[in-house]
Formats: sequence, structure tokens, C-alpha cells
Amino acid sequence: MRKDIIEIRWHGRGGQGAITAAKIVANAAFVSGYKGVVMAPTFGTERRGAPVFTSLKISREKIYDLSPITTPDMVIVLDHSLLDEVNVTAGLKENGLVVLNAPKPVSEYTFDGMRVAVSDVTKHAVEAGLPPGIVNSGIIGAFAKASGLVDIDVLVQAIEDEFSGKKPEKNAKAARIAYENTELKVPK
Amino acid sequence: MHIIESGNVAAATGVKLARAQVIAAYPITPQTPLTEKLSEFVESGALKAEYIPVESEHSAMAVCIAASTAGTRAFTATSANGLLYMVEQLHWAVGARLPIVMCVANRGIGAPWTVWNDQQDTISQRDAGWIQIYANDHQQIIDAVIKAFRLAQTVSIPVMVCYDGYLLSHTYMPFDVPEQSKVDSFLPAFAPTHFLDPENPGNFNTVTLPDIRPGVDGEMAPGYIEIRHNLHQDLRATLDTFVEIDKAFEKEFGRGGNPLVEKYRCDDADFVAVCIGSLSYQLRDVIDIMRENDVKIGVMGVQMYRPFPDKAIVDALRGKKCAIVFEKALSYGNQGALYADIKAALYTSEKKPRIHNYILGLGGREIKTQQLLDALTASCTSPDTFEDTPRWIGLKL
Amino acid sequence: MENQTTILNLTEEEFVHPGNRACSGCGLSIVYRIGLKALGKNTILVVPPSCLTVLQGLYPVASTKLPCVNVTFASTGAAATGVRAAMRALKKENVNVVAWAGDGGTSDIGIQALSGACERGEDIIYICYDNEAYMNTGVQRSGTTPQGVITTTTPIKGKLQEKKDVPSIIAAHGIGYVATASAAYPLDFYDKVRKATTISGPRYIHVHTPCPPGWSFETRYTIKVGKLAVQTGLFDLYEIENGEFRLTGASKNLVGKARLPVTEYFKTQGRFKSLDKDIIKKVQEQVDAKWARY
Amino acid sequence: MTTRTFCNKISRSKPSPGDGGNTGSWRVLRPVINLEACIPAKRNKKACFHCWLYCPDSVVSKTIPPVINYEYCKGCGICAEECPADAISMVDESTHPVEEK
Repeated sequence: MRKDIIEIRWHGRGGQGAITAAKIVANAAFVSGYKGVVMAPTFGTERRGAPVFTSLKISREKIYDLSPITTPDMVIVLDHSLLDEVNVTAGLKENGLVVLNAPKPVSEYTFDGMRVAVSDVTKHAVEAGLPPGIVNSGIIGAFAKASGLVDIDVLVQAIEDEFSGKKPEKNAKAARIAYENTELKVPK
Repeated sequence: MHIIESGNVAAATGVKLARAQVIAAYPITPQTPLTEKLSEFVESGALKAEYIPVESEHSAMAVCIAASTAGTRAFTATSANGLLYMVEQLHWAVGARLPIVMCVANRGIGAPWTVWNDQQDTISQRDAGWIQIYANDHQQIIDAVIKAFRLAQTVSIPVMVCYDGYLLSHTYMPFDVPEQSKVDSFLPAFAPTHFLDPENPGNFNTVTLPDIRPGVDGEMAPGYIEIRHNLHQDLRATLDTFVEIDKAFEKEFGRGGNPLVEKYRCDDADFVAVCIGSLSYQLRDVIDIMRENDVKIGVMGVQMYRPFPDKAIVDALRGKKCAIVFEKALSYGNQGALYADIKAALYTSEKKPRIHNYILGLGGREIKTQQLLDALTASCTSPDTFEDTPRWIGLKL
Repeated sequence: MENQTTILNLTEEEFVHPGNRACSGCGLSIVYRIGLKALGKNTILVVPPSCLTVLQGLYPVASTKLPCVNVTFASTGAAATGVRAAMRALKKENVNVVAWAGDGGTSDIGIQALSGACERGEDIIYICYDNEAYMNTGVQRSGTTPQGVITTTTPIKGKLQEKKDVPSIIAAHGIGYVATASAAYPLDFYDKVRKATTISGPRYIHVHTPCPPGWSFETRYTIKVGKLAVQTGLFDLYEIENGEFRLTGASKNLVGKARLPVTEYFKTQGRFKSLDKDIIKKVQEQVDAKWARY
Repeated sequence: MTTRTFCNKISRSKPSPGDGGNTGSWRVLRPVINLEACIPAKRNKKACFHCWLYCPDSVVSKTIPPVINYEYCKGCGICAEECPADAISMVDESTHPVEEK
């Protein structure tokens, strides 16, 4: 209910790294001066491959309410195949933002008056030298471009910290390529 | 240094900083990431401790009991049915006066199976004699773990550090990790005067008679009832001791000041919401909304539930119109346990408020801010007309 | 295993005080006294509820001169684990950590913790004294009560089921040392405990322990009754060292010789009074078949 | 700071004989050693000591001759039963009025 809290919902599949992506953004947001950062994964019975979501709340002030997000300001979708299974825009606020990893151009997607940003993160990650299917670093680039919430350089640093010892530079590159190749569509 | 990590990792980091020497644990959701992290600390050498992957929670506490009796700092963690599986051991650890620290990621109890949060597990153990401290966020978790070790060894009573499963255990938020050197100066090494020692043999937890009995040295030794009376007196004295330890912690780390209850906008309030755990933080947003509508209301989190801080609670509620007690647990067939405790504490006090009881969130049922707002509004609007029985929030069928 | 120890060179030092609360003629008193001699001063004991709890003394007097922690019934194996972990943490490595439990505390309520400790390879000695029922609480049947035995919970027909073979269960964990012994052969038991102290990892010794009140025989016959269990081939003395099985002592001497019929053992004790011919015949056949394999 | 001494009552026992009291009073029959038959006594050298070995209550000494501590001997009779020389007889306790204390 607090107006100062930005609510971001991450949709992915179990094992896809949505939690890690949200955690990276949480770290970068905290470094950027957001004192209130709360990231809450799906509670309970996550199974590999099944749709999962993660809540990320960001505020300049400490956040006390840990309940899951029901009216997000933006949703991040790591895998466009989820669109057939999950109502990703459920509760999305008016003029909300959908950030989507999808191969088709942004013009192909319409979410009922919402802003939409599309990047082919799966492709960009491979371009960056990552094995196919690693999308959680790349989607952060798309998020940075579309949301403008956190500076891409701070995010890339957070990615390198998180993936320390696990191809940090390739993950960082994936985020930068996705950042450069994100199309935003704002409905009239 | 601040890091963003889960509540379980906050707890594990506290255990590492406290230099636990023997850790035994059995995995159970939602405690598992805590034990995974501790085993990683031990395997990597970041924590020099013995990690025993036991075959049950009963055995986890057995290892802690024995290791503590032998003179080492022992730790375990559990949730829900795991806690209940070690119930016999909980009582044993207290009677043996062992300074064990245990984290409990609060979870509902089966049947039916639930992995989600409520507080029935630890509340059901309120009479075991363990000290129970509840944390409301990750900073409080890591700080409470460190304080708990010092408290436990000061009063020779085991301490549970409880935090809401998933809501805190699996949620990530920033918290400050204290410096090791400061923790070392705050928390002296465990150096018991009596321990299992071939050079000075003693028999621990011997069968004790109903009556007193002369000992080897001619002195009269207590019977069971004197030993248990001493435990109870020590637990009552623990309230003051924990306040002192919290002050010492605040001096070293700059955090603390609310060891028994944590009040928010209570001083000038007519109404006070009372609860245990992270719900008291969620309620702050509701309090702010109601304050904007000129309802003089505050919220109080009960941080130490056993020993029961009756004086602190009565002081906080003196002269208020109404205390509204929210509970994620129930003394089945009666009322909320906290509600009953507060009601009993208020019995002999002057200017006692009305008191209401709400049960909510059992088995992880989502607690919506609007529901809290509605409940508080109902209580504040008609404080005198409530029945002496809990109302349930969020029932759908 | 040949006896290395004789009566004459067995240490005189006692670790159990006289005037304790054990029953007159108690088999446990014999094995406890001898076992502690074998373990020596540098030992920490872990004891769950059993007759030993009472033998050990009531607060504030201890009948044992060694440090001991009394623990809950089901937790013995884990508690011994905890003592050992503490010894490692404190760098006191050369202490014997010894769990000493009864048959109920081992075969029934304590088997999970014992199995866990064996699987983890804990560096502990576990001694089970088997008096074949819950004697401390008044002779109720346990997992190791033999078939046909009258107890207070099998009061008329006797126990219907056969005795649980605990040493074999423990041996199946693949631990380095499993042995059986008898109170009637204290020197054999002494040597097995001594040997156990020289081995690391989990070690298990199962010692058959006659109980005059529980088995219904006169107190003076504790040794005689214990010996008959061995001489009839019912209870065998053996070691399994690194997986290798061998009979020892009095049992080894029985190989190839005529054994006493099992009835010689049964008739010494009131607890067998309900045994019928069919069970006796079956038991004798089982014993004969077992010995045919030795 | 608190000056309270915590945990000053706890069940922690110290080793001592006679937890069960003067257990000699449990006896109905008293073991009496016939030194004419007792092997170590007769040979005047360390030998036999079955009575010492099998005694459940460690009340027989490993001495020449063996001595029984009647203060604590519970009178089980194992020593008499196991004595290879039949040197120990169990006699009615009532014929031995309280002489030693």
C-alpha cells in the first residue's frame, strides 16, 4: 500500500535463474541507494521446469511488508513460452511495464495498454558466449534499459560479483548486448 | 558490511561469527538453506567446527546436548515437525542447563502437511523452559543469534532464535554483517566450570529423588523440585540479563534497544496491536495508514516470548483503550497463547485495556494488509463489544 | 581370539563403587565392573535409561568413578557422537567415548540413532548389555527377548516372536568391529573391550547378561546360567573384525563337539516355563542348523 | 550488570561408595570363606581368585586370603557357587548378629 515501493515480479521456470536475476537487481538497487530491498521467491514447492515467480520490492526507505506482490509496477518474463501458461500481467498496475525475453519484435506483443519491452535474450546470451538457455544475466540488461531504475554499469558490476567464478565476463556481456537490443513499445 | 542474503544465510552467518564448535542438523523445509550454508562453511574451512549430519532431529539435539555437556558451543536448527520430533530433547537440554542455541524457521505443523509459515511449532514449546527470541528481519536474525549464544552461556539455559519460515528464511534483504573481531570481544569463549572430564569425573543428569538428600561432602543436595525451581527463578532473572546483554550489544554494534518488546508509535496510542514475528513489521504500514486517518494506534512486537516479559507488556499497555493480539498459532480448544498470556499479565494491573484476539495466517495463508486494516478498524471502532474468544481472519470457506 | 588376560593379571583397579543399587547377583554389575576395567580412566560414558541408570547412583551420589552423561532413551548413539565431536573440537582425541545401553535401548528405541552413528563411522564404542527384556521397568518384552519367554507383557503364552539379531544388523553397516560376549565369561569380554579400545570408528559389543529376577533363577547361578546359554549353542561368542567372522573362547571350543541340549538351559529359568515341545524342538533344530554351518 | 549466580542447582553426582546405603543389610545368606580350602590361602600365593573375578559388587579383595566386605556384600552367593575349591559356604545371616559396623 505504500506508494514509495516499486514492485517487480519475475516470471521464470524452476532452475532458470529468476531468483538469481532478482537478487542481482536487488544488490544493484541497494548499492544505488535504495535502502529498502526485499526479494522473495516462490514459497514452497518449486520444481525444475515448472513456472515460478519471484517478488522484488524496492524503495528508498526500509520495507516492512514481506507479503508477496499482488499489484506489480512491472513484470519481467524470462521465457516467452510462459505467456501461454501464466497470466503474467495479473494485477499489473495501470501503465505498467512488461519486460519480455522473446524472439519476435515488440510489435508482435500487446498487453492491454501496458508498456512492453522485448529483447531476444536467449539469442544475445549465445552471442555473448554463454551456453544456450542461460537467460538470467541477459534479461537484466533488458530490464535496465526498459525500466531505467538502475544504471546498467551498476547492474553489470552486480552480475560480475554474483557470477564470480562462473563466467562473469560473458554474463556481463550478455546483459550489455541485451541492453543495447531492447525495444520498448509505449501504447498511445 | 552490508550484504543481501536470505534470512537463513543471516542465521548461518551469525553462527559462524559466534564460532559454534559443534553443529548437528537434520534438513527440513524451510530451515534447509541454513544447514546447507553451515555445512559449506565447515567444509570450506571458513568455520572451524564439527558438522554432524545426523539421522533425525531427535539426534541433532542429542549431539548438541552431549557436545555441550562436554564443554563445547553447540548449535542446531529446525522447523515444525522437526522441532516436535525433538521435544523430549528440548526439555532434556533445559533440565541439564545447557547453553545450546537453536534456530527455528517457523512453519505450520502437520497434519495435514504444510510447509508454509505459522508459529504453532515454537509456540507449542513455550513451556519447555527454553528461552524464545523472535526476529522480525534479517538484521535481527543475525544479531539475535550472536546475542543468544552470550545469553545462553550467561544463564545456562538454551535459546531458540525463531523467525518466520519463508517470509524471513527465504526472503532476501540487506543486513549488516558484524566484524569478527567485535563479535569475539562481545562473545567470550564458552568455558563451563563443569563438563565431562576424566580428570574430574561427575555423573550428569542423574536420577534425582523427590526429596533432598545428603551428598558425599555432607551438604544437602536438592531434590527435583528445587532444581526446577532454580530453573524457573533463573528464567525470570533472564529478562533483566537479556536487557543487559542487549545494551552491551548496542554499545559494540550500535543496534538494539528493544530486547523484550519492540514498540512502534505506541507511546501516545489509544490502541496497540500486539503480535510475534515479522507480522509486527507488516503491521507498521497499516498503523501508518490508520494514523493518517487520525486513529491513535501503534504496534508492539513481542521479541522475547519466554521468559514472558509480562512487566514490559503491562507497562506498554497501561492506560490504553484496547490491545489487539494477532497470532499465527493457537492453544487449540482455548485461545491464542499470547492473548491468554497477556490477559493473565493484565489481570492485576491498574487501568487495563480491553483485549481482542485474532487468529490468522495458519499454514501460510496470505495476510493481506487490507485484512489487517479491517480487523484493526473493527477493534478500534467498537473496543467494548468484542467477545473473549478469537476471531479468525481470512477464512474463505 | 585367545584370552590374553587371566584372573591373575586382570587389573585390580575398580571403577565401580560397592554399595550401589544393582540387584543381588546382577549380571550387568559383572560386565560393567569388568568392562570399565578394560576401558580405564580416560573414558567418557553415555548412558540411556536402563538398569545401569540405577546402578550408577541417584543424585548426588555416583557409583561410577568415570565421567558419565545420562541421556534420553532413543538418543544414545547420537549423544555418543556429540561427545566425540566435542572431543575433536577440544583436541582431546585419546578419550574412549563409550555408549552403554540395554537391549531395549539398543534393539528397539535406540536403533535409529545407533544405525546413524554406525553409518557415519563415528569413533565410538557401543556396548549393549542384553538381559533380554526391559528389566529396569519390570521385565517387559523387548526386541531381543527370545521366543517363548514369559515377561510381564507376554505373561501367559510367552513371546511369540523370535529374538532380534542385533549384532548382525550392526555388522551389516560394515563397521570395523562387532563382537558378542557373555557376563559368564568376563575375561573374554574384557579382552574384547580392550581390543575395541585399540580400533577406531564404530565398535559394537553385545554382551549376554543374565538377570536373576527377570529370568527367574537364584542369584548365585548368574554365571552358571550364562555359561549354559553358550554351552548349549544358543548364544555364541564371536568377533567380526573387518568383516571376518570367527568364534571365540568357549564357543570356539564347542566346534565339532557335542553341545548340551537347549533344554539344559531352559530348565534353569522360570521364564521358560511356558515353552512347549514344538518350540523347544524348533529351537534345537535352529541351533543345530546354525552350528552345522560353523 | 547482574550479579546473580545462575544454575546453582543441577543434577550432577560425585563418585562415592554406598549410594544404595549399607547394602550388606540386603543379605539373607552370608558367604564365609573356609581358609583351609581356599586355594590362595592354602598355597599362600596369588592364585584362583574366582570369587574376586565374578563378584558383581567388587566386595571381594584380590588378597591372600581374599576378604569379603560385609558392609556392602549383597549375599548373592555367586562366589560360593563359582569357587572351584568349594571353600565358600553361604550361612544363615541371622546366626551372625551385627558384629562389624
